Amino acid sequence: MKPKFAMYWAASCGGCEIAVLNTHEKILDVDANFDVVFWPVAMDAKYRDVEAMEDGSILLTLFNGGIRNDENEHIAKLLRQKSKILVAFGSCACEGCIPGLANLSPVGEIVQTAFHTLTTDNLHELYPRSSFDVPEGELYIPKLEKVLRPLDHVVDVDYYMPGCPPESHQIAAVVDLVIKVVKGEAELPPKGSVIGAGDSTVCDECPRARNVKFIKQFNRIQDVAPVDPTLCLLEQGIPCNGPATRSGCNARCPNAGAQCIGCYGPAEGVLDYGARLITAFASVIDANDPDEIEKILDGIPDPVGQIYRFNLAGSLLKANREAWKVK
Amino acid sequence: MTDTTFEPTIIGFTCNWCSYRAADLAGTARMKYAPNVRLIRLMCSGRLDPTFVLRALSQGADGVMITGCHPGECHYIEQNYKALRRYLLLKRVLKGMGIEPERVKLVWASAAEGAKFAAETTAFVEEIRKLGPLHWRKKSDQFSVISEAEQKEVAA
Amino acid sequence: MNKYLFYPGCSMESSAKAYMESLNTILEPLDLHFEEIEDWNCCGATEYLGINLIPAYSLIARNLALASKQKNGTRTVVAPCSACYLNLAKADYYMQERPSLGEKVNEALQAGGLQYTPGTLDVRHLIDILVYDVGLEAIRSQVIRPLTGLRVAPYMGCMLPRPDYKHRWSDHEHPTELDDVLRALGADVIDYPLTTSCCGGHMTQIGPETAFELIRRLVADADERSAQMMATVCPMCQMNVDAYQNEMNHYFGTDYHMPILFFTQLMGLAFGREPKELGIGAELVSSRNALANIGVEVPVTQEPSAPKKKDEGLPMPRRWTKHEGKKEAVK
Amino acid sequence: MTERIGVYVCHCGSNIAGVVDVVDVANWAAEKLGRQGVVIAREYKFMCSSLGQELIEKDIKELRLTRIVVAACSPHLHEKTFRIAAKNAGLNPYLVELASIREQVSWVHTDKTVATQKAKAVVSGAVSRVIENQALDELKVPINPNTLVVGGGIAGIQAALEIANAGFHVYLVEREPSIGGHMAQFDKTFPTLDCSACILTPRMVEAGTHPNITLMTWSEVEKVTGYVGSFNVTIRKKARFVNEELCTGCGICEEKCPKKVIDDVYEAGLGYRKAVYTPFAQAVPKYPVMDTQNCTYFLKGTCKACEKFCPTGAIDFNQTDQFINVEVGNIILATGYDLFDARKVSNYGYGRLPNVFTSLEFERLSNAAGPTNGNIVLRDGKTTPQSVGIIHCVGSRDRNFNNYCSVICCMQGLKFAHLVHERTGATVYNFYIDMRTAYKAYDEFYQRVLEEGTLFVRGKVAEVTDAARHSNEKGKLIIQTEDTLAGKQRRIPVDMVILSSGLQPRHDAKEVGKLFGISCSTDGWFTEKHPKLDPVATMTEGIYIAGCAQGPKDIPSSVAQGAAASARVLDKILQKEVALEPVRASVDKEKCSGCRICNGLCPYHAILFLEKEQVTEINLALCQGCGTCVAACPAGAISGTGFSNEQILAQIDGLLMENLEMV
Repeated sequence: MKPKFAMYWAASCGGCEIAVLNTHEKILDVDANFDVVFWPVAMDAKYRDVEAMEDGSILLTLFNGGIRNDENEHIAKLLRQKSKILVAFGSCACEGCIPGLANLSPVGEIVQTAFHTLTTDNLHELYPRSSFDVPEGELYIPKLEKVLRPLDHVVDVDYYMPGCPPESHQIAAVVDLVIKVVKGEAELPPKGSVIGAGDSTVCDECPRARNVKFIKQFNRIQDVAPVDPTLCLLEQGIPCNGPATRSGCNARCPNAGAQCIGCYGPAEGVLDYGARLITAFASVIDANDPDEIEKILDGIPDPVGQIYRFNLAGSLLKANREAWKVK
Repeated sequence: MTDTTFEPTIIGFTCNWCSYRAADLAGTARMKYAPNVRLIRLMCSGRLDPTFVLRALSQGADGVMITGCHPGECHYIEQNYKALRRYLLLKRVLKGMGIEPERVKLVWASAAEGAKFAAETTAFVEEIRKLGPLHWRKKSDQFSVISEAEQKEVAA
Repeated sequence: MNKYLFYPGCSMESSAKAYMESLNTILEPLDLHFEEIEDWNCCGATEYLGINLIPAYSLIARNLALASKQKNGTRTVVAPCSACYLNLAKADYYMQERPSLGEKVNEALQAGGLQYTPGTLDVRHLIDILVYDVGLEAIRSQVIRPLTGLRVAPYMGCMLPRPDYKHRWSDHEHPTELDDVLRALGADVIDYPLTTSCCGGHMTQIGPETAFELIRRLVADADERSAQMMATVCPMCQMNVDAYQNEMNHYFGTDYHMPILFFTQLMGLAFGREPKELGIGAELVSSRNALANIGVEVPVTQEPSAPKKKDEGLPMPRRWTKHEGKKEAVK
Repeated sequence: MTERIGVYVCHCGSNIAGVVDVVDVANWAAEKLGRQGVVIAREYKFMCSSLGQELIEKDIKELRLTRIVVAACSPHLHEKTFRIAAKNAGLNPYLVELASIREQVSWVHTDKTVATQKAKAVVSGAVSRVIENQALDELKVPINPNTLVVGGGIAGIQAALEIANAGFHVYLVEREPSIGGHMAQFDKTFPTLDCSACILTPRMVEAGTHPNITLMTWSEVEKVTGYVGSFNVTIRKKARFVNEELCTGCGICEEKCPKKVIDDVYEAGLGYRKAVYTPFAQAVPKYPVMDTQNCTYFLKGTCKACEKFCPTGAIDFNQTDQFINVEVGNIILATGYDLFDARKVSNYGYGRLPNVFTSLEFERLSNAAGPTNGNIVLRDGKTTPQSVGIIHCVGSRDRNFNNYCSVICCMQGLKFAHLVHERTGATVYNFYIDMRTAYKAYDEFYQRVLEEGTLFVRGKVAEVTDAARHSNEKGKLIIQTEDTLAGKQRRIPVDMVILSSGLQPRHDAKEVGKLFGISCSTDGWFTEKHPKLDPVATMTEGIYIAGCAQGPKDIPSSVAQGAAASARVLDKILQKEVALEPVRASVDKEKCSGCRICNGLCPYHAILFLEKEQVTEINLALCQGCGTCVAACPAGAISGTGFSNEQILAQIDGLLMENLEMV
């Protein structure tokens, strides 16, 4: 009997699922080696079918998306119970990713924005309700939680696979590894490890030339003309998150002429990703006068968005204070 | 609205060469100051990793005081300027996270300025007292699900 | 950058009319554009700050508020009067330095729908603009009648260089800006150690004996160094040295005749204007003889005679003077 | 492995126990911190006593303790004591942590409950931290026995001679053409009034001829790399345009040179020298230098009178600057001071009023070898003054200029008063704020000058002017001052004014400090390691300071500091190797991505970028352990011993332990 495989999509965009399909023929290896028991986006399955499974009967679960509502939380706990290896798959599950940026706003504001904005006519002031009675019975909509949480804030996670989404070649490598483990040809890395990524940072894989940096002005990349295609972007005053971001993507963005935005998360052993970028950007500022420093910092208009774009929910503070404060 | 019974907890980071010695001097001179600050000795304000501040705030500190040698007087020549740069960016980040930037304060105090250290500490405690508790750790309500009624209430 | 907001101050319309007239003649040649602050009010002069701070600062700050509203592509306010300059600069400085004062002043301004953020304007004195914006070279290039042979004592007065909030002057004690301008006009500028000594200020009104001594020192030293005249940048200095010189002479039994003109009057002369256009001849201690040295003829003007007092009360005894007192004591 | 931690709470007599309930703290630690690994918590009257130390040593052995927390006074006082105790018991000394509950708790708080609570928090923080402490070994580096002394004034000469006499080699580098420094300009020295040149020149000659001293004048240090024990120093030997091998120092070139130049350095602007010159007759070395700014040949391409007349053909117009590399183990900086520019105090009229002189000008005036052969005369060069005013504290103790006391000015002013009195018989006034004549035989000198009839006016001089108010003031300089003893304003007319100008750090002290990796105080003097207990060492191992570079001081103190610095150097040399505090940063090359963000952060140049491997590396011996790079590394690849992230984060958590909701 083939080992069982599951994949779930919580609060995320679905890009991770596409990335899995992007492994091309490697997907066939998954099918050949695993019995796919639960993968809502790819096949029909009912939660109750999973609930009925024996604990620990699923060998590998790739869980993508953060925990935003009580349904996400329920399935996370359920899959934890049923799986031997639970992988936080992709940036959302690892550290919140873009959906985590909603942690900068209280839930009320989020609902308000979604259901009552300039572009949304909500003539009858209708807002989602968690339950609603219809003739056929009671309808149920998951309830929002105060903030979005990464998977490991809710359940114990075995491995982390960062990236938004994880690079397909990395997924393929991980699939290969698990198949080998199943065949007894390899051993699993220690629990809690980050898999499918490097140990260093994006700069390690970035081909751009680097020197000692003295920055007198930060600029958005679109305001720098021309951008030197061979020189470190940070050195050109463009806030590039590469120095603090885990390697593994082959420096895809800097290679394409754009700055790294940090989707692979912090490097090994780092407690707070944003703190690393605060100190990285501050360290290259070439000024001692407080006013001059402030002026240079004005070049980073949205510091939180800049340094926590993918990591807010997984950061030490996790969310904006206002988001916590909701009664 | 200030909570009169609120006693802030503050973590202070001090430079081994100046402000930690200023604190020692305040002690030797028996100067009294507010007991709310708990000090951590670093070799230099340049050692201050923003992570330390974020950790302190997320672990229940209501404020963080960073002290270093006066500009131009750093024992490591110029590292306090590096602390200053980080501090200014960190404050912007804290503001973005909804934390009053005044909760983190950078104070220059030389080894001879025991009185200044004591006065700044007491003043900072009062500033934080005015701001009220940070309450980052009230775990009880951190992750609760928003009820339907609340959802309506906040939306309205 | 030759456009400025202009705060004339009360003197320029009355006692220092000659300063205003002569200033107007040099603006065009130096390509300066002064835009008067609309509805400006008195700066409180030297007295008011000593009486009640908040109203005094509010009085001054009203002008700053008006100026910052009017800001017309420039943030520089020019004051030709040293007292006005000092008051405006002082208000700007202390409103910033002591936020609580700034708040109170703004609260007062609020009543008139005005507001001023300290630091938004740059308050400067006329001579600062001439030396550091226009430049000595530009001044020199306009000289068509050099003042060669005119020995002038450059008298800056005490309010201009101190306390120098923004480090504008070459030196607090012995600033050389006025010397430089006069030298650029070709004048023979003497080393005048009392250049920043006090003229007595409003002591002429409340304690004339003190002021007389201060005026005497100024005039006596200029005379000692064979200056033919003094030149100043301040209406109050000009008035005290000019209008009280006679009384001072009487008080000490001396006979000094030291004319004092505004530096702008000398600039006008050097730029080829006629004494009449520059208000020369209106001074009480006539500069006629001094200017004759450089071939300038000052027309005799009908000096407005002092309005006769009506004989209403009882006659006053003559004022006591130190000079008289001494004589009597000897007898 | 779980740690076994011992906690020791000191009473410090009643210093701690008077305010903190030490028994409660110890009991609490034993009970509540047990799960962190605390196996024993004791309180004791004086932990630092030998009995207290023995207690710890015994526990380490018997209870197999692996970590120690001592809650007592500041670590700056007794950290070493307890580390040694741990070492004696076989525990690595760096596994000991001090929690300061005296300076930071009992001495600064009064409420017992609150103080005890805080003491618990501090202990908790120390316990959490000590778990993360690592056993560290001191770094040992060998010491190169050669020494570099920068600055050939009296302090530098003294330092160089001491080391050279002890048998070790010294490179003595001086910026000017001759050694001697300011002392060579003086006429007499206070309070003994012995001739400055008479006591200095033998020392200069000794330094110039000592087999263990390589003298390099007209030279400046260009670059310093390396660290204590092995510095590599690049010295720029400026072109003299005189071949030292051939020059005999006969002085014919100077005699024949047609160009006269005002000598701003040695003669303080009061005399002349030639374009090719030795600054003074007793100069060491005797070789002249060419002043290319003023030499007619360099300006116009013709003249070469010196070359024509030189009997040995030593003039060489093609000479260029040379760069010399030397290896040294220690460096002494004795770079001296600049005189405060008295023109800044414009109300004293220096530079405007001819007969106002600075102290250095007066030294030259009164010096028999000076421009007037020692005749004290007015600027006209001939008139002897009838009355002289000496103003103290010019530029010192003045918020407008320098806040500090320049130390020497009072004694210098008294010396001037004596000299004027002795040589001219003039009436002398001294205007002082406070008379500071501390040190041996100084006050006696003051008494002597008093008895000689010098007049003293206590008050800050407001102005020196030539604007006379009365006939007796005409043609004089009038000193306007407040006489605080008489309680009135005075105007004192004199013929000559001498400004006892203060001392200032060298104009380039900041850059020099940066070059050698040491810091300056806000005033600009080099910062000593400890103002009282270590006044000649600096924060940078192997770099010492002596003389006025450290702060204003007189000749005896400069000499003493020169000797003290050399003693410190000799101590290092004789030890042959030096142990460095193991607080250092290091790079995990696997994690380093070579982003180079840290590269510009180190003032000690300890961070090196390996181009080939594209990673950064830290030189352990150069690293001073400030930790800035550790905090800056965006990849978390740099870690620091002694103050690691783990230690600090654990301490934060410990200090904020939930059950410690303070007060």
